[in-house]
Amino acid sequence: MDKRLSSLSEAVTDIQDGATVMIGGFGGSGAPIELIHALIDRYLETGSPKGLTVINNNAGNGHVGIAAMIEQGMVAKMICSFPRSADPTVFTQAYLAGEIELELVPQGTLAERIRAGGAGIPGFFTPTSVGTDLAEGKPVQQFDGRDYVMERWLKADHALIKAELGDSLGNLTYRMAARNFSPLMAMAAAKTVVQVTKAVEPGAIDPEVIVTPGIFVDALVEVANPAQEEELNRAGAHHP
Amino acid sequence: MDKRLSSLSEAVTDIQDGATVMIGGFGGSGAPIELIHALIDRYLETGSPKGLTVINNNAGNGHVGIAAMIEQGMVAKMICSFPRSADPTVFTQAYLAGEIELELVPQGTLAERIRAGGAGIPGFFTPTSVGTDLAEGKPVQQFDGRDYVMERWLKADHALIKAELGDSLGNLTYRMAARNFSPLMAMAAAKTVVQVTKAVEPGAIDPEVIVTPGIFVDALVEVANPAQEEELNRAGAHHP
Amino acid sequence: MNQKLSNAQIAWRAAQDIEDGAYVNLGIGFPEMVARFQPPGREAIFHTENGVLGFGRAPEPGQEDWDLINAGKKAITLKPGTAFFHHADSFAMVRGGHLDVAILGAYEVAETGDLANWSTGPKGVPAVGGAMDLVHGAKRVAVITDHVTKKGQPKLVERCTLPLTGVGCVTRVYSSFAVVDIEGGRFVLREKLPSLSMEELQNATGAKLHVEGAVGDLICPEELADA
Amino acid sequence: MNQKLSNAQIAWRAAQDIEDGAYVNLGIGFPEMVARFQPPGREAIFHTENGVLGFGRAPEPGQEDWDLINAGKKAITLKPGTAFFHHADSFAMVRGGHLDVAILGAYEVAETGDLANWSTGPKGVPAVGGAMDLVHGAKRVAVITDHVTKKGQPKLVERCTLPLTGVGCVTRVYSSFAVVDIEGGRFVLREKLPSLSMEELQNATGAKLHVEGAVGDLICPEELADA
Repeated sequence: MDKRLSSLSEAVTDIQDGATVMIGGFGGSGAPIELIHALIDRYLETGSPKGLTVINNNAGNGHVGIAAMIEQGMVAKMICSFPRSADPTVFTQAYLAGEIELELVPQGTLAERIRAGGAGIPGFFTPTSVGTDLAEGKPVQQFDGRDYVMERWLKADHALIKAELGDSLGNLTYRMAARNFSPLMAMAAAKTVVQVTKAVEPGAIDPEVIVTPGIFVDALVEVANPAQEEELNRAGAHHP
Repeated sequence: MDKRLSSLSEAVTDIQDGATVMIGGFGGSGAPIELIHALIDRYLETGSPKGLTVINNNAGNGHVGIAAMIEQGMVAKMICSFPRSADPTVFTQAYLAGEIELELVPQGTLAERIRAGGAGIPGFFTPTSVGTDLAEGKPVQQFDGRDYVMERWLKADHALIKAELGDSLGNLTYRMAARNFSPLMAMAAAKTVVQVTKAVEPGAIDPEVIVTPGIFVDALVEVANPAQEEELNRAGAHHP
Repeated sequence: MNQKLSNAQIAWRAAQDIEDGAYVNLGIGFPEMVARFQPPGREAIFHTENGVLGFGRAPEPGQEDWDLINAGKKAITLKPGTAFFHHADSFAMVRGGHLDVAILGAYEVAETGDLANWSTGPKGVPAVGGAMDLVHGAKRVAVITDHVTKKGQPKLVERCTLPLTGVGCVTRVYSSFAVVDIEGGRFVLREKLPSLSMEELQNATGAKLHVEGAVGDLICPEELADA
Repeated sequence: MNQKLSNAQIAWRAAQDIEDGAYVNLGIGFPEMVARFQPPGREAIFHTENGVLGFGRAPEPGQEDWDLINAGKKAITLKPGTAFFHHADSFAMVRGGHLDVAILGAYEVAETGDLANWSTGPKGVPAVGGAMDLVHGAKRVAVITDHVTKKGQPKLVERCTLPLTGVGCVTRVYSSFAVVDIEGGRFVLREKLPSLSMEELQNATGAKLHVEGAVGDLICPEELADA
């Protein structure tokens, strides 16, 4: 069994219109730019996929990555904690024009909901957001005299993430703070596709340092020298 | 700030009568034998601590470690998933004589309850045990047409665990399958004390491979060449 | 009716249904034997709930490292691609539906798919381990078992009498006499020992065996008969 | 009443209350400044919710590695003992009560301890980040803020008018005029600028300031006045 794919286009070919897609990254760290851009390229060629629900901490920055997906009109809804950034004009304009839906989720609740999706936990209780607008309509229950909000798991049809090393079984490591949501999203998506900076053979990664075991990964493609979103934006890049 | 202690006796000195103590390990792998034996030695000298609630996957094996704690009469209650083993006579006799209480928890639920304790999640839903005796008295709720049982977090006053490397800030790595419950228990206890096989300076462990960040650790003590419970039992060891 | 498959033959038969690249958890004890019989050209990836994925075979006696064990506390070995993780991640794999197959032992299996395999009743010390998690987590839950108890009583029954491990969770039983699927609350016979008549097999079974289409011959390697 | 502490002075004052070895999360923006003013001999360990504990100072311009950033998306550096982890573990630290202190900015703080700091109302794009998790996780939640808005309106109020971040969560406010504790649903004044009279301070505050025992002089390093 070898989970390696030979091209980026192959990696994003089965994402359907209306799919829910988790995309790794916190700001630019961990953003799988090449996978996202391959998906945009497919959309520009074929008109699909569109009407996507995208789950990410943010809502894109500048004119690359998720911002470029929104700019092309591929995204119907964002689920995120912080849709502001240094240059969030693409999301902001679409949102204020009513062209994109927003589900705002506190960051820790977002992380835990994704983990719950991957771990088979359909609901859990958190103190986060109790008594605030973001708890509206959610069940509240008391434990040991304190109020907690019940939150539901988040799952996705696909996850697109970026990792550092990946072996052919799908075992992954990450690079510094680029880890963020990616190990959770790998657990929570029906199909997880990874761009790895270096593809290696099984055994090349010490079993003690694997962060995402291969069971959570469906396919991976090597992208050596990946673009860093922050650097692209500082250079004023656009995609396409 | 340096979390290193100089002696095992110092490491177990503040565990009180009636305390709840999480003890790492799955069978013999990861069992912090030297910490447990230091606690037994304190009990034999001072009569304390007794009436303990111990949380571990098992209920001891042979006449060392947790089995020796039970044999000395220090344990009022075990919370575990699998109190059978190759030589579980100590627990079995105490249990059948009504001298020790047992809370039996499915293994995955036990792990998740401990993680929930560490993560500030007072309750969560799991499909595990639905329709069985172990779900008796627990709330059942339906999500998407399927029944789930609500389980509560588990916390402890103390955790005693074993790790491989530990720096003075409390950052830890583990050794192979000896990892098991220990990273979770470190999160869920008010005070976590670790026996590390090798104590190192901050920076000696690659930040990418730290399994337990130091925030979850209160104190650590170096025990070079720790005993392995399985090997002790195969040699017929007793403590004291 | 003294002819029956050996445990090794039952394990061999169960192994034939495991696909290349499948993620598999084998219950402690008898089910562990399934790992020995992977068909040539296929490689399953074995999960043990104490935090190891993709481990290798048992070590040679004397070569054990007791920090490297499986859920049955038996020594295992590394192989290229093995990964370690903690117990919460391990049961995220189980509960989250990431395992393709779990193969477990049974005291009783009901035609409803209910399984009893953790407690023989109020006497003695109860122990459940990860069985209750596995039956609700893996995509496919199969049982390997003798068809009858040592006293000759059926283990495939209408309703379990012992405490349940899970409700409606088992979809296939590999027994010493037959391969039986559980579909729509019924036992459906897929294969049986050629030497057993339908009547003999039904008499050894505690609930009706339905036949839909052909019943295959359950034939296992002879050399495993004494294993 | 044009005398007030600079942001740097407020941050300096807040830093004086952070103990050696404390685990601290600083909100994005102004609160990040607190890290610059650790008293000599003390070393706090800073947590950023995007998965880094024990990180170092900002890198020199041009030395940034954009995979190594804080929650405000600013570049940070490693130091001995830094650890990386994923977002669920990061918020386990937050929600699980493992942080000693969180220091956040505020639009409004009420005498009840309620905090509003994430939304200025229905206009524009809302963004919450980790603030709602932090206010219910850290053992101590403190606010640093100007005492009044740019228009001179009090930010310390009886009841918040803006959407809440958390209910009854703040226990101390470091403002440009004073240090105020929140105890039993009341503002209790601990320190104030010596140049301000009690009346002036009360007039700039939207709820009653209680005095219990001595009120200290709020004195910060002069050299930070223009920072």
